[in-house]
Amino acid sequence: MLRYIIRRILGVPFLLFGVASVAFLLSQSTKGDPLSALVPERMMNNPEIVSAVKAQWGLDQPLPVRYVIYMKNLVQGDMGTSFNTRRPVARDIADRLPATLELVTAAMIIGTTFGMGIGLLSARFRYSLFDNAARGFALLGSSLPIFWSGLIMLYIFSVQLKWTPGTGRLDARSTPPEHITGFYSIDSLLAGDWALLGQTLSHLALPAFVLGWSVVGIVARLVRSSLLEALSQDYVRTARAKGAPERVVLINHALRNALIPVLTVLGFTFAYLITGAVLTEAIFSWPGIGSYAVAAARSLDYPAIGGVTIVGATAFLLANLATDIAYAWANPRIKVSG
Amino acid sequence: MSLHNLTPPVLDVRNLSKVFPIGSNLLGTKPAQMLQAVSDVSFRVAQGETFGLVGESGCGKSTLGRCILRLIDPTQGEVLLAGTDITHLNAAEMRPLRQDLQIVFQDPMSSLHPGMTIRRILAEGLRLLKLDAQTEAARIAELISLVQLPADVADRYPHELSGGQRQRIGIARAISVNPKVIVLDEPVSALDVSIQAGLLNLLRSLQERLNIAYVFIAHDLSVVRYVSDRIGVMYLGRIVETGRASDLFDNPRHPYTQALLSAIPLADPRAERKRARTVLEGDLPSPLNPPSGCSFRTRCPRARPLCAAERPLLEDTAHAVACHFPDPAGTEATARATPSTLQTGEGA
Amino acid sequence: MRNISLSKNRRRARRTGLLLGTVGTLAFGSALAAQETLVVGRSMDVNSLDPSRAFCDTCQVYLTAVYEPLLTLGEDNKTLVPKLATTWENNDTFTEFTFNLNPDAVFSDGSPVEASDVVWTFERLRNLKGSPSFLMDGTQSIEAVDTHTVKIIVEAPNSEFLNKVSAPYTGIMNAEAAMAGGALADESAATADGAEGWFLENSVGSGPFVLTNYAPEDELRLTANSAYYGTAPGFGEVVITQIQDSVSQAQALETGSIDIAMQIDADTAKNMNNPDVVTEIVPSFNFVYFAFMPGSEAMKGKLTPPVREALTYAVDYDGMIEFTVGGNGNKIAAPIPNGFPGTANLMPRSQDVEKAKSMLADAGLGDGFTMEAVYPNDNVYGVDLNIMMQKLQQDFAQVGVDVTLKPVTYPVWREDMANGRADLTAVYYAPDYYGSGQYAAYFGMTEGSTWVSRAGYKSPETVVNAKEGEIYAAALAASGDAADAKYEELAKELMADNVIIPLVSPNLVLAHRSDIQGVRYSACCNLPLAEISRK
Amino acid sequence: MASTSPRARMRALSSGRALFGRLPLTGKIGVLILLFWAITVVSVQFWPLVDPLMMAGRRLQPPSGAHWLGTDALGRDVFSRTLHGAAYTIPVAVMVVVFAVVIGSALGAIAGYFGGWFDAVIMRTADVTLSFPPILLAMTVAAALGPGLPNAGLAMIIVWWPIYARLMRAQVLEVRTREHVEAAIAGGAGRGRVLVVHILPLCWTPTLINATMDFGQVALLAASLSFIGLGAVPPSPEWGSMISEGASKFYSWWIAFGPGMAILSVVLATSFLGDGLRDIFDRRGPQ
Amino acid sequence: MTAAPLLEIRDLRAAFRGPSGFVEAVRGVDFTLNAGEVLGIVGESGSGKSVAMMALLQLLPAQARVSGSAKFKGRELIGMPQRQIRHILGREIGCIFQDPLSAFNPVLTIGAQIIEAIRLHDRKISKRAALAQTIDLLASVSIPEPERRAQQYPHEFSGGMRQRAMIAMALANNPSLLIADEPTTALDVTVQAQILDLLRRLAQERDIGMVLITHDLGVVASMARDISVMYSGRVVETGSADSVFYDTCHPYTRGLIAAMPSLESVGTLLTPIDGTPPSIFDRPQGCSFAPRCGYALPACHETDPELRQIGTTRAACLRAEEIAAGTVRPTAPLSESLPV
Repeated sequence: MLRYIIRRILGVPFLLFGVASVAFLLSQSTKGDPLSALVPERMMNNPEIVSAVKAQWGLDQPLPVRYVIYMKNLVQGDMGTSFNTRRPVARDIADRLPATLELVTAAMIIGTTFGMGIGLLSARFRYSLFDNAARGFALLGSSLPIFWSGLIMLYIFSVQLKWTPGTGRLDARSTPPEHITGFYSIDSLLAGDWALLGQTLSHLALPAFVLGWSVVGIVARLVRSSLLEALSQDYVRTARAKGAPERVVLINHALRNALIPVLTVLGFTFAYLITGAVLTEAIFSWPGIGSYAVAAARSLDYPAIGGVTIVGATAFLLANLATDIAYAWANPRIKVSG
Repeated sequence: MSLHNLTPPVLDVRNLSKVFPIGSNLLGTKPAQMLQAVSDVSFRVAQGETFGLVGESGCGKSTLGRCILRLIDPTQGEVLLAGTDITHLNAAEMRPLRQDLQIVFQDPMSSLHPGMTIRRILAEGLRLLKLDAQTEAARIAELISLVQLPADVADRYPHELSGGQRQRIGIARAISVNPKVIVLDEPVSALDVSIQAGLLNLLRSLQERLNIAYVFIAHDLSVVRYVSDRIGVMYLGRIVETGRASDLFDNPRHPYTQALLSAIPLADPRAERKRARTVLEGDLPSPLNPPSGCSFRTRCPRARPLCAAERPLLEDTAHAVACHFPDPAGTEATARATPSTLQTGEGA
Repeated sequence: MRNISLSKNRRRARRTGLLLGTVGTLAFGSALAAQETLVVGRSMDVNSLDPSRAFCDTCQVYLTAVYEPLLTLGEDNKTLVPKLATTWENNDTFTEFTFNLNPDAVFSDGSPVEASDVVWTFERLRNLKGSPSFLMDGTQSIEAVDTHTVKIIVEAPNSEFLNKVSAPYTGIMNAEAAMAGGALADESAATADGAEGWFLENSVGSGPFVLTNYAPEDELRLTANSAYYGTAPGFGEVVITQIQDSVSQAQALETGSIDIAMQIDADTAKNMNNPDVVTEIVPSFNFVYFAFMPGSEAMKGKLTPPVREALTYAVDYDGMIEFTVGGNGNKIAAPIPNGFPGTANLMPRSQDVEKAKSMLADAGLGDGFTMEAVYPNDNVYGVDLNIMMQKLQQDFAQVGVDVTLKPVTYPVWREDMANGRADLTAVYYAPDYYGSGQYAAYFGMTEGSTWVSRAGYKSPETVVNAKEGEIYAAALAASGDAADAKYEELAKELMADNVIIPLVSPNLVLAHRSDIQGVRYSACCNLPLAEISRK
Repeated sequence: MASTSPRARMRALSSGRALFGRLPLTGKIGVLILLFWAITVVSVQFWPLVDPLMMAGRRLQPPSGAHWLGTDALGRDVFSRTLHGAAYTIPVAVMVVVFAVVIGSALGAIAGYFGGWFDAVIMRTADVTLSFPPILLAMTVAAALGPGLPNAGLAMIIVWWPIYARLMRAQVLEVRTREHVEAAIAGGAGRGRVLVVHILPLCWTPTLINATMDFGQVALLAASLSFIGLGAVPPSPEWGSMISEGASKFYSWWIAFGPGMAILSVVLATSFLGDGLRDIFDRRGPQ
Repeated sequence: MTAAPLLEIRDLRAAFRGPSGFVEAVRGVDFTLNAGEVLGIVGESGSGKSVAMMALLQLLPAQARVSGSAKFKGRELIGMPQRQIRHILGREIGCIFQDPLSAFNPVLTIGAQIIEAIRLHDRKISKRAALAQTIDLLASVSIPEPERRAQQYPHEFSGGMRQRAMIAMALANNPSLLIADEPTTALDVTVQAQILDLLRRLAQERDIGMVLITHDLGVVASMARDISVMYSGRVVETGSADSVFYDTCHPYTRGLIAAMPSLESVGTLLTPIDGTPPSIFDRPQGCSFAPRCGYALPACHETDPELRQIGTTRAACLRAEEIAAGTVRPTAPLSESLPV
């Protein structure tokens, strides 16, 4: 397994190369002339301006040359300049990525905690009222279109009940904490600013819950089924034959084994969350790369599209890699063997 | 039954070896380890004869069986079917020859296509013969009665049959094309004792009627003895002892064969109580990292320095053994009652 | 009107102060305000924060707060009032303009605003060939007469030039500071200027605010300019925060997390009944229109002037206002905003389905035909273009014309426009400054204009109206009522073209917390932030 | 052999019914919901509903006897639009799943069975495709091709095929080691026949279960793309774009309610059915 | 021994929920085991031999219905509350299962699992002491390098080694009863010999009573003092090993012995038992062996015979006496076509 992981790690650059190439080709093949995003409307018929802009943005080069330049720049961390924001894409992403990561992490925590709790309890009390209700709740989360559930939640909790603040990461009046990790929650904690921490968390709560809810079902379903599977295994019978009380059987024996397959879906869950984050950010005006991606896709800002795609794919790859490593770590059966 | 030196063998396995690459290195260019599953195995089987291959799990006997059928390509050596070397034939060239060479598998459930009726399963096998529909139907009916099943199983699915019945279908499929040789890979080990006997009897009667040569692979010596004319005992990919069944059982020469025989529990309490028991120490070594010299030396009560240094070769005699210090052939007394050379377990 | 004195301006400011209470309270109020933040919620459409490149509604708000033009538009949305220029003059033929700068004016770094800065700024605007560069079209020379006097000569009479220099895009930059940031003003600017990124982090104006932070599609943060020479703004800090849609803005306003919501649509406004929120609905100078593209491949020979006219009768103008903005808008006749010069006596179009049918029948198109509408997939000024076009689709269907809708992104739309790929389109227009001339330049069917090349594509003769150029030139050479008359003549020609068909001038919802005052809608500058304060 | 085919057909029919009978209650509900939508898709144009594209009453009216789910910003009947919407979302989801399954499974099966460079090329392509978060890839593709439901569908096929390729490949690799496959080879069956007759028929269950569940997810993604303006174009009453319209008329909650519930019902139904199928097939096991 | 037997089972029944109501997998079995003795239970798959043992240890799924009596050292196990039986399981009764790979928790080391077994019943013992005890236990079952082995995971052990570890774990608290459920079925024959040897030795050394469940007549022949043969949920023949093997009077036991190929049986045909064991869902009326029985009379298809003392064994067969006396010969079973 160690060998497998090393090979996976060695494979990452190749995958990234493929990802970057696909991202480049896709973004270059977008319909619509990139010039129209760059040249003012009234100057479109001015050949002097048009050629100047082409030269400035490298659009006068043939595609293969542009590809080589793009890849070269990419290696140096330069993803080009966004048509929309007129800033380096890398910088836009660096500014926005922490917001998305904070949201996704919070959602992941909510999703896995609820998912595991529900899965555990519904396996323990199988076919009970709790089991059915909890699974229903979990299933609802992954079946509701997030862009609708988000709106409903916002309406109920923010507009009607006023339990949570509105959209955004912070009240506009507040200044973000000093940038250390980019996670406002952690940064405000590090700064010891409790009020700001509270505000951060209250802003985070609703989008993270809406997003997290969408994976509760996946996690709960898997925990429940792998726990039930584990409970039917011989080693559980052995544990009972040793005189182990039910709690020990469930936690020490069944859960430890059941969590191994659960680990494998965390990577998948992450993909699910990224998808959800794109929509959640759009609804909650969350300044992350999801809303950035939507804006980029809408306006055919292809340096930005390429950049976001590469970063998203990298994050996704790393998440999968982490999952594999965690899986190997948790499962002694594959730790040693090749 | 001493036909084997007189008539040309219908199956002649010569120096067959199979190496499996395991895993691969970091770049995926070379395998990380080589597993020597079968090493330099030779034996011959005459028409109508049963050659039993016996050994414990992991000794390579099933791999050997699959190599003979070219379900796996052997790494080295040759398999001659009625004089034709089939080791180097391609799939298309092999196809007509498959009619002569059939196999019965251990697990009667997984060896039958679960989505096909028995009729279709048998018809699949009969495709080689290219029969017309009517002949085919008649042949299927005949096969079913040959394996002593009621005619109505033809339209059932495998999961609707019992284990013994399924294995009979496996046998019917194998004999359907009138093969010269059938490899039986643990054909009864998944079945209960009461069912096993019926199948063993069936196999014997079919052999008598159809004059088929069997290569009978099993881990159960009693079963192998029951059906085999000659037997090869395998240990870690090699045949360590081979000979006529009676010779081998009455006068085992290799310490491993002796230990195997001694380990079989007898369904006879009085005999059991009297029995001197040889209990081997330790476990089977990993085939990935076999011991030097004689592969049995790590568990052998007779092992001496020579055994580690040099691999004993299999003798070229009727009752051959690959051991530096074998018991002599034909001296029953030494084989059965030399507790001094073996570690003896306490009798009950 | 042209010679408003400085003292008059000061008096006005004082009057405002008195209105608020005593001068003392004002001082106290601003001391408090210095720590206070005004939060404005809007969907930001910033394309640039470089005054010579920026071209957007948010840009107008930003530039107005951070940079000061020579003149600005008064609260009546008609009168030009002094800003950096305390007085100004022009010759009778409207070809020479002289501006006298306020000697007290300083940039945010404390350096004085001088004539050279004005010259540099205007030359850069002209040479950069950015979106707002058209404001400098036709300038022959821009020169500093002395430290505080600038003289500009234009090639042809232009009675609107003064209005142009009231546009926020003409805000004066601190030339030295901008050059340090990489800005160029000379001929090479169009290709060599590299300051666009720098302007996203720095501001070099003399306005009441300075830029402190800009995070694209997130927030735009301004703080009061400590070196400001004029009246301190009502708030020490202003944040424009990104809130995408009308409903979210309304919600943020209701919860108090923002003070002003700029893009609440009328339907949403109706549903807000929070005592802490004030909504005021005012007519705007924005309008949404659809346009025929007779030059497109599919429409060749089909969209003749009578057919276009016929189709204008098919449109349910009243219904359009009802469906797009819930009745909160006004009909508009010509593509010139109601209230701009020349629009006073115009009669908006009205529906007449029977007439449309008979005219189409006369043109041999009684059985109808099919058109493809390509338009930006957007929601502007409370008008969802998708809804508007669906309504248009329904209206045209009544006369047998089948419209296929193809909402696209802006770049695709512009590309399709430039290549004659649409038969029909829909967009919007908001004024860049107060004056009807911009509409003549943009919508006029004069050879080589934007809309001639779009609507006419490769056969401009289908749309060109030579009279319009002449009328426009005459209008620029005139002033006052004479100019108004010319613009009216022009407007009628534009209507007769039946190429640009304005549908709705949506009302604007000014929505803010009830403790906020000074919120107004400006024809040049959108929302003047400096005038806003807390009660 | 001829005698078996009508019998087999009978068996298939009765097994379809038997399958339904073995589904848990939720699975049966799922089937009924999907059946309802399937019927809706093919027959909705004959139903006595008001035209979903034309205004039917005053705009933004809350639900009433005349308009069960109210009217939207153009005065169109939301109930009628929701039902008609099925004819947009569901066929797209069906097409995407069918194409992804067919393309992915075919490539995966060939890759798994024959191995070699073809396997390497297919699986590396799949790896790269799977490295993209699905929505980002779909968005990029949809942006490249331009909006419209067919393009969104194409984008989703590109996103989805590798999942089935992997699934089928793994399954083929597993099944090809089974003894009945060896028996077929021993019986002289050629490679193609082994793959098609002896391997593939045993590989479809995980694909079927996955496809069932994915059907709902595809419908969701299609709606998501429409929601962000890269899917269906107006005036088509696609559910995602209807919710998008509803989002901008938030206080008129009923505009989004119909399509929201419709998507929910489809996704729930496919989850129910997928879970039910998994229960049946996974528990049966080998014996 | 005059004291109460170690384990006394009377009329034990275990039923599972089937598609149509409960079906009995164990249909009233009686066993008696004295301390220090080995009872062999022989039967083919589905005969209910394992279910019977799991039933009395309350290790069957919760839905299973168990009735009858099972007295362990005079204490009734059937119906004993979970809380109490927990103190008996693993402390006074040890269990060994068929497949030692699946019977060990794959994610815990062997040492941890044995330590758990010790500490579950001795709360006071320190971890260190429990580890020392574990190492001693592993050494006592002849596992080389017990210190290192204790740190390893089950998959790192060979099959024989795992079963030794399983035995060590079962013996951790010095139980007086060991239940070994097919302890050697998954093992190779040479390893089987090792394990049987070990069990034999340990049982003797520690004076443990053992129930040995197996399908292999050879295994019980060498190990058990008493043997019970089970068929279709019932005991059909029981007695001392010798009497069951040599004075066999139930046709099923006879059939089993005759069907077993032995090293001596060369040249003679094996005698199979026709047909297949009945499914628990579909038991024939009367004696459930009757359809496969060569001795069956019409009466056999009507009444299910009780166990009776026939000579030295007890058998449940109407014709046991005749069969024991050898006065009847088997005929073909009554059912013409095989049940499918």
